[in-house]
Amino acid sequence: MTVESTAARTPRRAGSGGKRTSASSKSASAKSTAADAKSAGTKKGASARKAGDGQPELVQLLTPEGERVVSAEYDRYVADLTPEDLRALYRDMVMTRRFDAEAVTLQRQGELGLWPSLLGQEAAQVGSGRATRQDDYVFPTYREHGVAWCRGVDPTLLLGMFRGVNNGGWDPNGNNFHLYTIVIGSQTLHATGYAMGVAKDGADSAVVAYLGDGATSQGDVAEAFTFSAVYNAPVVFFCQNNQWAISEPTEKQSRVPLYQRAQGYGFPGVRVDGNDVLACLAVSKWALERARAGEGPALIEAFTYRMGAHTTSDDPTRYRRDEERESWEVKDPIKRLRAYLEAQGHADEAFFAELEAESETLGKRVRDVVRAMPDPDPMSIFENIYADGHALVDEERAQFAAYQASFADAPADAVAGGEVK
Amino acid sequence: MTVESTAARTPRRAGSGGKRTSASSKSASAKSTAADAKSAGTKKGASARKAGDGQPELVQLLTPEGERVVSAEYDRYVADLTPEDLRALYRDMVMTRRFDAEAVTLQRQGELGLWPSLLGQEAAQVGSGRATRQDDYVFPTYREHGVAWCRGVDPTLLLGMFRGVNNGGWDPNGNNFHLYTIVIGSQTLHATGYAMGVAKDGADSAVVAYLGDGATSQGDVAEAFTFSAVYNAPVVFFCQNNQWAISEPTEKQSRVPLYQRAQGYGFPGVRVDGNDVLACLAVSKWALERARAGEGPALIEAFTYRMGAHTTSDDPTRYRRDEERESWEVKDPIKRLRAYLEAQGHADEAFFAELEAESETLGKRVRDVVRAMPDPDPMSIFENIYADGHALVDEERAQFAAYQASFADAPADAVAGGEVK
Amino acid sequence: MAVQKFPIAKAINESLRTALEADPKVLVMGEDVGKLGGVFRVTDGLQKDFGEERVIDTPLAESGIVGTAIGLALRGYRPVVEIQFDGFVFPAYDQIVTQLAKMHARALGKVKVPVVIRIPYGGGIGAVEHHSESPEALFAHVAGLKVVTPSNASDAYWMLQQAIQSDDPVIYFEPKRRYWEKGEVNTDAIPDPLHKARVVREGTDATLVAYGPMVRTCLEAAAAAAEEGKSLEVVDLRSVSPVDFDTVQASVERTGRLVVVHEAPVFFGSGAEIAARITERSFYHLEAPVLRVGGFHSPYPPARVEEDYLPGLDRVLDAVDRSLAY
Amino acid sequence: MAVQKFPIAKAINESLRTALEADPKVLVMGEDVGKLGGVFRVTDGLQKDFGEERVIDTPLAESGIVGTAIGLALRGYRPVVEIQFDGFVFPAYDQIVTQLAKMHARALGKVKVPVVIRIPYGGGIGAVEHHSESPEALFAHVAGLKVVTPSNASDAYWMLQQAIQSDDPVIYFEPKRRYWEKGEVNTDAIPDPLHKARVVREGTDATLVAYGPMVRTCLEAAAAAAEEGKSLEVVDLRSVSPVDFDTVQASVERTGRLVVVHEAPVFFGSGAEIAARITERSFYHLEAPVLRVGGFHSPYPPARVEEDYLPGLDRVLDAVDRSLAY
Ligand SMILES: Cc1ncc(C[n+]2csc(CCOP(=O)(O)OP(=O)(O)O)c2C)c(N)n1
Ligand SMILES: Cc1ncc(C[n+]2csc(CCOP(=O)(O)OP(=O)(O)O)c2C)c(N)n1
Ligand SMILES: [Mg+2]
Ligand SMILES: [Mg+2]
Repeated sequence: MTVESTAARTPRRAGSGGKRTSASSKSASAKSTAADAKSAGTKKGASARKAGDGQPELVQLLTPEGERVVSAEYDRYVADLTPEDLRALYRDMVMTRRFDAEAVTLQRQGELGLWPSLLGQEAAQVGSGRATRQDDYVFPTYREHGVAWCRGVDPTLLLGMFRGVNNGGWDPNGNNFHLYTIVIGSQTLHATGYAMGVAKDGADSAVVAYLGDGATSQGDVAEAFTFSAVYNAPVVFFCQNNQWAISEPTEKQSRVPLYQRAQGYGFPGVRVDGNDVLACLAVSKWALERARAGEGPALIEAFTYRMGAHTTSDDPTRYRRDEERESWEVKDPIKRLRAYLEAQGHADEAFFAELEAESETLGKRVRDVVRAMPDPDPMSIFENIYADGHALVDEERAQFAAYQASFADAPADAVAGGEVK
Repeated sequence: MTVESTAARTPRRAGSGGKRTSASSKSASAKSTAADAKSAGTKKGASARKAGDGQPELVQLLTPEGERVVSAEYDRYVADLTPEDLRALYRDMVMTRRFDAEAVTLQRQGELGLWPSLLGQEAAQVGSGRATRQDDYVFPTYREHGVAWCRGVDPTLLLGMFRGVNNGGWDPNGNNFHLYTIVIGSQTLHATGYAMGVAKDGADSAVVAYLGDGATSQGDVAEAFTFSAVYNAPVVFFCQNNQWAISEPTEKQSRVPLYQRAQGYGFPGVRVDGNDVLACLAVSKWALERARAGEGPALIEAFTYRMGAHTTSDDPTRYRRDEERESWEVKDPIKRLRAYLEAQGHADEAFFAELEAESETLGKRVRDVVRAMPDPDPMSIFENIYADGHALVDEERAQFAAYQASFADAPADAVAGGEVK
Repeated sequence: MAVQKFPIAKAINESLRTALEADPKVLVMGEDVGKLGGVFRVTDGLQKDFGEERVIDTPLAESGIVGTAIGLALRGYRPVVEIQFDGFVFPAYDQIVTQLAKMHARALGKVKVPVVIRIPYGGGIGAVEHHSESPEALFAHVAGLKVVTPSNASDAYWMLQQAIQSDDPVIYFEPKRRYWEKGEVNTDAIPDPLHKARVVREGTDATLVAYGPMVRTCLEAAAAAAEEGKSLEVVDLRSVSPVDFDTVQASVERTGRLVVVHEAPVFFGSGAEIAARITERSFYHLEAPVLRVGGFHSPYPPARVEEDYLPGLDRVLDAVDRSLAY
Repeated sequence: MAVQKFPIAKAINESLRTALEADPKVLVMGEDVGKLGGVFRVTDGLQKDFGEERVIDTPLAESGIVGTAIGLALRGYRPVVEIQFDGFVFPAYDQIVTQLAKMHARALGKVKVPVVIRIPYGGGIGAVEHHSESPEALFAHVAGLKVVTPSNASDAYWMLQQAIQSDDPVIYFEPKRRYWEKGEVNTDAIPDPLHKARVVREGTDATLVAYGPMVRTCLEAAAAAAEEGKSLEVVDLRSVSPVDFDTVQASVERTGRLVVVHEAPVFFGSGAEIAARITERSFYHLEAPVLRVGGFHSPYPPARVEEDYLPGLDRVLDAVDRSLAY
């Protein structure tokens, strides 16, 4: 699929009521230019599959039916996976999905204020997350629960910010997993800067910056592409194209496939089947190894689907059809690997049953921990604003403490007003 | 030239003291990816020339020696140029250069606070400027004196902001030439929005957004690319790559040629010889016609050179070699067209002599007008801040007027202090 | 039907609808404003009725939204831009401060840039970070912008009409935690001027000045104070730039005392400007220094402690008591 | 040689050099800071001596500069970022306000982000638009940032040392029109704390508070006033966040009168915060309202009228006279 014909699929001017020629009847002159861009930046190989519907090729190692596809280019990155490794990947996805489902339930029960579900994106997250080394550093968005899991972050820590007890509840340096970042795209610059530091240190770690399809429109992401290319920083931009940015489909962000963005900045972009954990693992390993070897940044577009709502506050029925979701059900990342494991005889019923039980245990633990999570002390408002202190914060802390104390001293009926506010 | 090999020319990690493989010994895997991007987005044709030194092809219709190069693709855009038209283009460049030189002199004499010279960029500006139609709209940076000339803006109006008597001294709607914009890149979004409006109106005008090589790093420019592509807006991004952003060479902004940026956003990018007025005219016409025809945005990279300092405040000897400048002398845009005019017998000595005189007249007029330009009334500080007024401005205006009046009332010796401030 | 009861969110929706109907140059643009109708449903149904050319889902890029809105305004359109939440306006801050605010002056009045930027703001909705901030001071300091914020449905409707009709850029802050509070809207009324403050409760002992979400809080405080025998006057400021100092001054010169209340941090907040100017204007009338109640010098805290951070009835009355103690 | 006479620009250069020498984690980054040595030559010679890995010419993208500096800080570096001119900090505003300022708190103290942002600011140099602004209030309002500004060479040297050593983000505003004013720098001295204000001239009739470029203006005003028999105390604030209110209060309680002077617009400016807080602290000591002298509510005007816009000796003394008239 060429750049041009993708654009032609969605003529924007048509609806404008103007007297222009529509985008589909372009002049030969334009054509000759854009046609050169044909599949530029695509990774080709036996494993490259059409995603259907005129979409460009994507790297795939496991079909939706769970059949292993041979890839001259990427097989090497998964060649040493043992059956145990494969089961571990499966376990990661199942545990992540179970955790996510529990969080959705907890939100419904009022224990969390909000939850952004990763349902459907388990393969993209586990594949890329498991490709990282311990010394690598990860900069997530707010949806990377599966990556957090792979990095070894206790999942219950992820819930604090969505319960409203903190704005980020884990030590980023504990697992080299940065805090969730809500301001779209801004973490890609932090990742790039961190990677510049890695390079300065002469270390051979790499950095992964996660971002969504919507995020690709933010100026910060473009600047991250520029800085990473200019400084040849060891950073991998892992874009989960889950087709939606809240209610906006990807066409509202770009008229060409997102992975193609990279080439104009001077580094490779690859589209991978985001529901294929093996392909995501392989492509991520390829990109991370490049980065370690001093070859600079890469962009991975994991083509996947947000099976749930944007967050628990969202109502996707307002903007998308059920059939779309259904068409992605058959591509489910977990089913796919299970089919493969079973076909290969790599896992038996006992394994699946045990995993089921283990995931239930996780669900229960998450439930228990969240329900027991205490509200923060109001005085914590004044903590950690500055590392070296700030006179005004000290003053306001003292004033607030005195104010709070004034209620404790007051007779009971005077306190009543305190509950009204 | 492929994307990859351009990048390989300038390995960034080499200097980092790290233990990485340098960028020039990349793995085959990366190669296979980036190689697909080979010359993507380049306009090819008989007119495409190597710019030398491993640079990619660029569109050229007139060699530095003034020889006309045949171009299957672009000749049509200059086919109807009469000898008179060619002389007019020549005149535009000479007058622009003369004006610019006068401004530099006026700055040296203290009549202007600052001047950003366009020396060397006359062809890029006149070629693109003359490609526009009257109903088109132009969004310049702060260096588009040649474009202003082509749009019919009285050049003396450009000097006000550099003299410090205003922040923009012409009516943007007078010639559909927006005010100079100093915050790098921000005008590209205004141009895109304006173009979106043109499309909404169903008009067939187009918009040109000028920008520099340095500007391509700004997030705003990337967002302009995104918006223009998504809405298929009739805007042409005309980037004058004059090789320098103050002291920084283009490699500090990108490791691949700038025109390639466009393809990742889904529209064509072309590199043109920015010192060849015919080529600039032709490529601009091509892009403008596309835009008018509803085919959306295009990026033109006019490969040129900033022959002077960044501005009169700058000292380029601190960061670049004289030889570089000298190597561009031979590519001078005016000499080149003169050679062609003479060889073709399109212009005689009388023409050149007359033009010389005319340009001197312009120089004198500029001098006279600038020297006579009055300082603004201090009360003008309070004007035009709001279209509908603002109570605080009214209050401050009144207070300031009273304050000013207090000096007028005071005895002479008390006023003396007023001069100290 | 001229008089209807609307929640604030619906009043804004109606106001947008009225503007879209009245003037083909009015556009609504922002993230998710189209099919979804915005994350608060404020633009619900507008794209369906006015089409994608008038109600525009934009790419996820705030600088791009405001920057292209400027260009559209230069072409003669009147874009009404939505920023999804207060904390997401900052990527657009450069376009707002260096371009939108200054372009009319830069052009010596030759161009107008009538862009309205709607921003749901303030806390109290139990949200995650960046969704509860009150950045109005960061816009009021900047010449060329006007900053307004309604506190009730009628103002929500009318002030947005006026903001859209204004030839100046207007930042229109919407008190998101009051979105569902209902009030009467008379679409035939002749509204107060956009930048006029309004005495919403008369009183004699002290003046409370508030705007947006804090007006209701102050009215509740005044009601509670009345039970204690204190008579508080409440002024709804409505406009943060310009500030209607005359109305505030007149009130303060009646009551002798002033407490300014806002959710935004006190340090360098609106209260500072009001305190400084009213103290200058009414120096001999003030029985006590102007006191300020607002957010602390801290990031907006996690939801579970936001009630401690936000000015509530008690903190307002505590300040009133301190004022009366002078 | 411990004591030397340097212009402010050179004192900053020396301070950067000292920091680069002392700590291999210190980096200098920005547009044109390398070979060119910055448009004001403040970083002159540093890249030559410390190499391109420590003194980094960045792409032309302020958000990228600050955003990558944050990442570098998370990796253990201490980046000192240069924004070329005051008016060009706004593309980085989002990274500064939503990321840099809040990251330490967001991480419950588990990470530190010691980024210094150097910004040459203020007017009086005859420049074109965007090159003469004073945006300090827009940073002081934001918790998580510290905002300082030296007025002389010694402070320029030492306050930058302290800013770099601080584990907090510090916005370091450089009074660009004073870059070439010389002063003694004792590199062996024990400096005042970074956020401490300093009485730079003692007086009894009124207090002038200023910072950065306006300190000299106020000292000149005080000298002129002395000739008229008025004794003015001048306080160099040095830090705009936090503000050393104790020192200001002590001075005001001695003199009974306060005039705050800054180049930034008065409306929502530093003067408002100082006036509000000092009025609250010293209500019974003030003989007159705190008066403010500063920029108007207008874009920074064209250079040929900037002298009318900028607070000068006369406008300061006019305010002093008005204060004394109470
Ligand atoms: C700067 C900014 N603008 C707007 C938002 C509100 N918002 C939160 S998520 C989101 C959509 C993000 O879409 P995408 O990048 O595709 O990520 P996804 O949610 O699909 O994982 C938006 C608009 C935000 N968080 N930050
Ligand atoms: C946002 C912003 N940052 C920094 C500057 C200072 N500045 C003015 S011109 C310039 C270099 C621009 O280079 P380029 O885009 O190549 O245009 P040229 O000057 O070469 O025409 C810089 C950094 C600015 N004007 N705006
Ligand atoms: Mg998405
Ligand atoms: Mg340039």
